[in-house]
Amino acid sequence: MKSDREKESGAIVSQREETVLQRLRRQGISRRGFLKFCTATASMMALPPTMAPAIAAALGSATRPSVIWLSFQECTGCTESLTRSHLPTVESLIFDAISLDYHHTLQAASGEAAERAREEAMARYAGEYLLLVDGSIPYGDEGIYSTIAGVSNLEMLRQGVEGAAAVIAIGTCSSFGGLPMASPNPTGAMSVNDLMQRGAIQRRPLINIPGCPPIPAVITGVIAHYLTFGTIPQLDALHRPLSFYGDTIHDRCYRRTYYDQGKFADTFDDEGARLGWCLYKLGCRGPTTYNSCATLKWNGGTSFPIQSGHGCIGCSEPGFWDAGSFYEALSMPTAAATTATRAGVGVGVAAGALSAWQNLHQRNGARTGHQEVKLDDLERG
Amino acid sequence: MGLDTIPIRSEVMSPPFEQQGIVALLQEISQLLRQLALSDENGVIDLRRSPLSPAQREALLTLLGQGEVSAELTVMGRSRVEETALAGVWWVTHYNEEGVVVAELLEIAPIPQILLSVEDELGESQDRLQQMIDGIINGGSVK
Amino acid sequence: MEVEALLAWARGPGFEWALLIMFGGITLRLIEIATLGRKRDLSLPREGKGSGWRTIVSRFFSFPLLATTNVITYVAGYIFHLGLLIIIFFLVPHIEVWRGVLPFTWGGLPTTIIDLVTVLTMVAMGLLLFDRLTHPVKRLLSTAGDYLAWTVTFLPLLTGYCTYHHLFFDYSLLLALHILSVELLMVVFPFSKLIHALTTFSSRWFTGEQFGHKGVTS
Amino acid sequence: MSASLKRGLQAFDEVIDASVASFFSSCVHCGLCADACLFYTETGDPRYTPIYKLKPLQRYWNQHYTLGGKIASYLGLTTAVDDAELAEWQELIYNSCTLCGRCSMVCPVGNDLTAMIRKIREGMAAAGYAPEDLIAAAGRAVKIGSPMGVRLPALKAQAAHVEKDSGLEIPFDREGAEYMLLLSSMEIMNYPEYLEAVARIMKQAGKSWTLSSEAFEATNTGIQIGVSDIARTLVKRVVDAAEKLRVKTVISPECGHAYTAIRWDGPNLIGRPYPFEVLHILEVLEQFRLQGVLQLEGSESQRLTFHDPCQLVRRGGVIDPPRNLLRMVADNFVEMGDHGKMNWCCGAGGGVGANESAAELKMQAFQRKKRQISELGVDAVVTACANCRIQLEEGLEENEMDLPVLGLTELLAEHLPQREKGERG
Repeated sequence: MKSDREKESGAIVSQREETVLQRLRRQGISRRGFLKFCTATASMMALPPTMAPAIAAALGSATRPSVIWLSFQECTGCTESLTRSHLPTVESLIFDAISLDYHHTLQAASGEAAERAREEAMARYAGEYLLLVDGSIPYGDEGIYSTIAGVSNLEMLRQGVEGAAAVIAIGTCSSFGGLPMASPNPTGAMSVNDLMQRGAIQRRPLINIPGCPPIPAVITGVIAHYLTFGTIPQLDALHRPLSFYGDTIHDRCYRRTYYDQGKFADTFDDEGARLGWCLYKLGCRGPTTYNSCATLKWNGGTSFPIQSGHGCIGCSEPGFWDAGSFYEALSMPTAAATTATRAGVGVGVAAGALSAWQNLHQRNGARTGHQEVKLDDLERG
Repeated sequence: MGLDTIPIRSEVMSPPFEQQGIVALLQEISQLLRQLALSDENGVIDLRRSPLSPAQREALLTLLGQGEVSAELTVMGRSRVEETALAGVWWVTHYNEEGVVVAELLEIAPIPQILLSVEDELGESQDRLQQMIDGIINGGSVK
Repeated sequence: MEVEALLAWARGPGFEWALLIMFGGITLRLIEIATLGRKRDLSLPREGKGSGWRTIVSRFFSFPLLATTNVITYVAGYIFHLGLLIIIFFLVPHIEVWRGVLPFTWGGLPTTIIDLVTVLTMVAMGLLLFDRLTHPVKRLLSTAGDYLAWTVTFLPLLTGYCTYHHLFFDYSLLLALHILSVELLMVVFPFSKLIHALTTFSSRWFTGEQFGHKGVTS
Repeated sequence: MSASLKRGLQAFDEVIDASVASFFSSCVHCGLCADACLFYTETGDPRYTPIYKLKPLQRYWNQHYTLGGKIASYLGLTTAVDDAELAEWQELIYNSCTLCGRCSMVCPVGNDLTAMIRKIREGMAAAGYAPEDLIAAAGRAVKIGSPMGVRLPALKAQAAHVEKDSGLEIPFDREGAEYMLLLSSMEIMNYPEYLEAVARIMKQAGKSWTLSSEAFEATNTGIQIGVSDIARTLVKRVVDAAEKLRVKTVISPECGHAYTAIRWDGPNLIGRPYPFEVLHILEVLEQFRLQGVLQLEGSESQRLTFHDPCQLVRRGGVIDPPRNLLRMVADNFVEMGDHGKMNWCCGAGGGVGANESAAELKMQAFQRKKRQISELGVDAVVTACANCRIQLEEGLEENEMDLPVLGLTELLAEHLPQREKGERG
């Protein structure tokens, strides 16, 4: 990436025309190395391992696409997630295989030079570049809550989307709004998809890679897919790549057997917790969270939250900040049960009193107004 | 305070329990072996996509056993290829340069792909060897 | 996004409304019943052989009293009631719901057992519906209310089963539908024959006291 | 003022109480009460399902005593109970229910269906949908003193006959007697042996007793037809006579509904507890047995069974006495299936026997009892209710089963030591 940062715009062109394979070979990577790389890539992309040769073939001829990364209302956690992944890794090789033309945290250039680099890349590769977005976009009050170089996030995104071949929303904020959108959402934050839906920006093929942060291998995996096949991967209704978000954490969790057996940890320090039983009761969001943490894991495949004894908090799901406590079981109502029950009883007492008053009026009226039934009264007149 | 004083331990699962979880995997291996015998088609199982608990992984290793061949590659980090006690079933682990596992596979093949030398390379080897020979004949030593 | 919003609504405001309507309805119904009162029996009671409390318990075991032509009603009826009881009170996620509204909690059963019970319960309810549609007595007695009560009782079972097995939709939507179906049940409960879950106790008590007054255990 | 829908519905209002509301709220339409009702089991007609017979009252309650029903009525979503419906239901409420109470015993949610049939009859009668025969019987009861039209002179003649036959005194209007005996007109007309049997037992036991010339009839048509006002008039006669004679105990005769009427309904009808006790004749005899003043000799070798009158067992609580008494004289007593509080009705109680329009249905219903009896292979059937006895006799005859039907009191009297016969009291 250092080379990307320091390169002149002329160098971009010559390097872009190199295929990924050529570039890797130039770095002294052998055929076995390349095969290993493709195998790892397939594994990461959740493709059948037999696809490795296809990846090899595709990467052998793919050229490096230009990538522009825009950051809005975000915490840089997504970038951290990516750069803290173990360098040099297979993921970093993928990153090497793209031309990252603008990323205001990573690039060396700053100020107007940086903005110029972005504008140049947008102009040169109009209709071809990949647009990566992290952070949500403030939409309230015409987007004045966040600006870069005097340009509002909304406007910068609008310009960026226009010439993009596809948009990848990195992280929960850009995918679903995330923390900035949590109630009461003072900036009127929105996700990229929200803005496309309401026509505030143009529609482009959109891939959401939610997660707070997303798994680095998923980011690179999606890019690898784009490089390999030149298309965006198969998505679900929330624009998430099915290969990474097709199953819930719960489905793929190694503790699932305990759930089925009814063995649960009741507190974080009880016997069940020590024995590694299911964390459902402690608020685990595994059952409603679609992500690959349980299989790809974190920190270079070391572990993931559940493995370290904490339930999933569902960070890659829409609205997760506003979905109630992370420490109450998923089935537990978030409702104010006592208040509602009391209110119900109150309403019931009032309605019951009214109805009962009428009932007694009718019944007792009939009893006091009773006219003795005599023999002659048994025949109809 | 050392790590060992923290009262955390993994539950030792009874063998039947942990083995239940890997029956499906064993059946897949069996199926791929049959396919290899019938059609010479290699099969691969990506172990990282199977949600195995550490205990289940141990059980799988123990069940498959240790075969006669093992190979170590040094290519973009280490890679280990080990034959299991079942001929034709190979346990392949790729590490990156930092020693982190980047892929773990069960390969069902006469010999794993990564060990094979292919035609391109054979030609290349031949060329390089010819260069060596030419160098010696044309005088001087070869570096 | 809509699914998450639906789930959040079901767990929050939806549940609140359902609780409000259910408890409002129950309170209303019980007040309507209780305020009608009952005249004191002036006849000299026989020395106690039975009482209302005894009948409340004994009618849970009314099965052996009849050489019945109505096997389905008895057998499927028992299975379905017991099944509902087990599912509602012994599935761990359900216990968590109770923990959310009650000051105490208790242990659950393995989910696979609950799963089996759910299947049995649904089969029993299927049989009961079939019986209601075909048995001359039940067909004559049945009203729209009976089919409504059946439906709102069956839906939580069906959606719960689908949620556990991830059938048809994704988990969040199924969970939302499941919770909503329970809320529908809660709303319908006080205004349908489902209120018998509570009034059966008062009915048995009234009858038990009346029979007991005459020295007859009922 | 004549009967009308308005008066009927007003009567519905009067009878609705917390138990009715609870019962109707609890019903889940499971249909199990049908299994308990012999009119359903013997005909297979689902309309005879007990809860179905209550439909007009249930609908009336729902429309007027539940908020949901009131709203539905206001919105015009329900149809009101009308004359056509009550006319259609008359047969279900009067002809196919003997108030036997069996359904109340099996209802899983615990509904006392029989009590509600009794209540719905109040409205049916007030609306003018009581059967002609019951109205006529009620007329005779009120005007003549007995539903069968038995007047005091007829009773006196029977008494004289018994006195002559047995040499025992039949006391009338004896103030301060311990017991006041009530009779049913059926006993006076069809089973005069009963009076003689009681006289002889009393003699042996050494108890003082009397008949009242003002209130000798125990049956209460008001209860059967479902008019509390008439029932009260009839009960009041007995209470007045018993209070006038200052008796300790009033003895209800071998009749089912007469017992429930005077023993259980009476105090509630007149609005106060009695200053005297009411016992069924079998309870009195059981007391005599326990006191050792009922001495019997000899025994019946024939195979006997006992038919429990519903109003005595299920609705009355007199379950053990007949068995204890029968065992004193019967070597070969066998119980019928479902005996005691779960007995099957004979098919003629609750006014059905007096209702000519139910004659055919009543015999259909009797098939259950007929099967029960023939399964047992007995030589005779004993019972303790004149109404049951007539139904049993008629039914057995119609089914060509040649079996005697005996009154328990008479059977016991036959085993009094012979030497006492002929002595003057």
